[in-house]
Amino acid sequence: MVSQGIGPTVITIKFFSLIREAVEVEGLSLEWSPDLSSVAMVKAELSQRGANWSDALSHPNLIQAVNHKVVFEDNAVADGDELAFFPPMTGG
Amino acid sequence: MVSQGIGPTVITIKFFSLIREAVEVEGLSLEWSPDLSSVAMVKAELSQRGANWSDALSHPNLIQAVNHKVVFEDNAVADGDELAFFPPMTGG
Amino acid sequence: MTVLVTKDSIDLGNLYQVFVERYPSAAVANFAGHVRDHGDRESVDCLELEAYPEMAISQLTALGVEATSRYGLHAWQVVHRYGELSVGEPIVWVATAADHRADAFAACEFLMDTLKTDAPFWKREHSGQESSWVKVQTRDLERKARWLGGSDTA
Amino acid sequence: MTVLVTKDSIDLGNLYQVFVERYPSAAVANFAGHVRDHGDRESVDCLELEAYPEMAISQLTALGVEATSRYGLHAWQVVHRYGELSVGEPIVWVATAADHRADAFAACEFLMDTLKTDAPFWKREHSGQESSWVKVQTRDLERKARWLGGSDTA
Repeated sequence: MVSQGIGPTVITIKFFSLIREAVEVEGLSLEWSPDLSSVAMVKAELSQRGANWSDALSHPNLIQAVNHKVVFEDNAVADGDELAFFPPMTGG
Repeated sequence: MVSQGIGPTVITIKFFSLIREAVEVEGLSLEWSPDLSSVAMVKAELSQRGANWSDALSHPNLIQAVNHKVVFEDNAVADGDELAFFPPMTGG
Repeated sequence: MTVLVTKDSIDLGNLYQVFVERYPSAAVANFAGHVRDHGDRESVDCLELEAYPEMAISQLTALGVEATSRYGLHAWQVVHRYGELSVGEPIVWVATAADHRADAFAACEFLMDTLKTDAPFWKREHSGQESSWVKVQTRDLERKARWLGGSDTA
Repeated sequence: MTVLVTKDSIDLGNLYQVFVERYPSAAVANFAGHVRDHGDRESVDCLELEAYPEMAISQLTALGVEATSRYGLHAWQVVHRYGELSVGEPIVWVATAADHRADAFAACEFLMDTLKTDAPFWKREHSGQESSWVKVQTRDLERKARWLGGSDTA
């Protein structure tokens, strides 16, 4: 399922802060398919990797971004998109 | 009446902006006496110097200061005080 | 106008000088935020700022465009550090230039209040052997909420 | 903390650098006002700023003390020019340092809004052969009035 290739048939996923620590990886790529056509579907897929993944991705304050914009779970995910999962931001 | 000496028996008076232009002098000193023991009394005395003086000192927005603080006309004036007359400030 | 997201240290005097020379305007406001020696933890030795730099640039640019449209800015600049920062070091610098000071001030506060919760940075405080992620402060959420209604300068 | 009333030109970058190094604080806000190329007159070649320097120092110091008491400042600085100024030159620079940005911003705006009407400076605009004294702006009186009720940061 995990693809090392960076190309038009994959989506890139990044994790930050608490979420990155929980899933123990900074990012990964998935081969895109119609089964991964929304953020919720990507979360469901990733949550099958273990309790640490499902716990992290059901974090009550989880924020999700597609192509650098914060979105809701029902946002579409297309070929080549970059997703990110992280807790509330604390910059400045 | 005008004293050139700077000492404990005089009051110093300064004029700025429009008021300075009207009275055609930057400042002067007066020998202090009980007849000059309020701002109003100093204004009355100065207003006798001519129409340009009485007009300037009855300017509707005239501001008066004693020892670098804005005051009302009934403020006391004592030996050694510094008075100033000017229009509304426009700094910054 | 300009967004810089960087691991390098910031020279505030130089940033300011370049900004005012480049964008001559009647009113120039700016703000610098520095690492505190206390936070969620009683004492903080240093701060680790994790970033999502590509998204940070995109978000900060969007906030600058919004500030420009709300307040008619001539220019604006946001510089944000990430990586390891010592106590006292500048984390963030925001500058705004406008015709009138009310607009320059309001835009500068708008940028600071919104970037705190909308730009992808995460602070981790280190104190001796211990460290923890900084929690979002209610105060910051409240200050951001002030701007959601529109271009009110309150 | 520091008031400077001067005929000399101001080096903003240097002022800022010295201020942040001297008074390390979490939140530092500042504002610079520059000579506009227009004003009461359609075009302005240069500005003449008359001053009552001794009273200006006393008034600006009093405003700084008031800002410190309202907003718990760690430090503040006001620099005000007088004499002949060209278009684009800085007239006034105000900096404030506090623990939190809301206080630093509010104090900086408080100082700017009050010094405009309470510090003894008078602007005269020159345009070609003509010149005239600048009138007090209603906007400035209104902005000052915001602060008369107490420590409201609105």
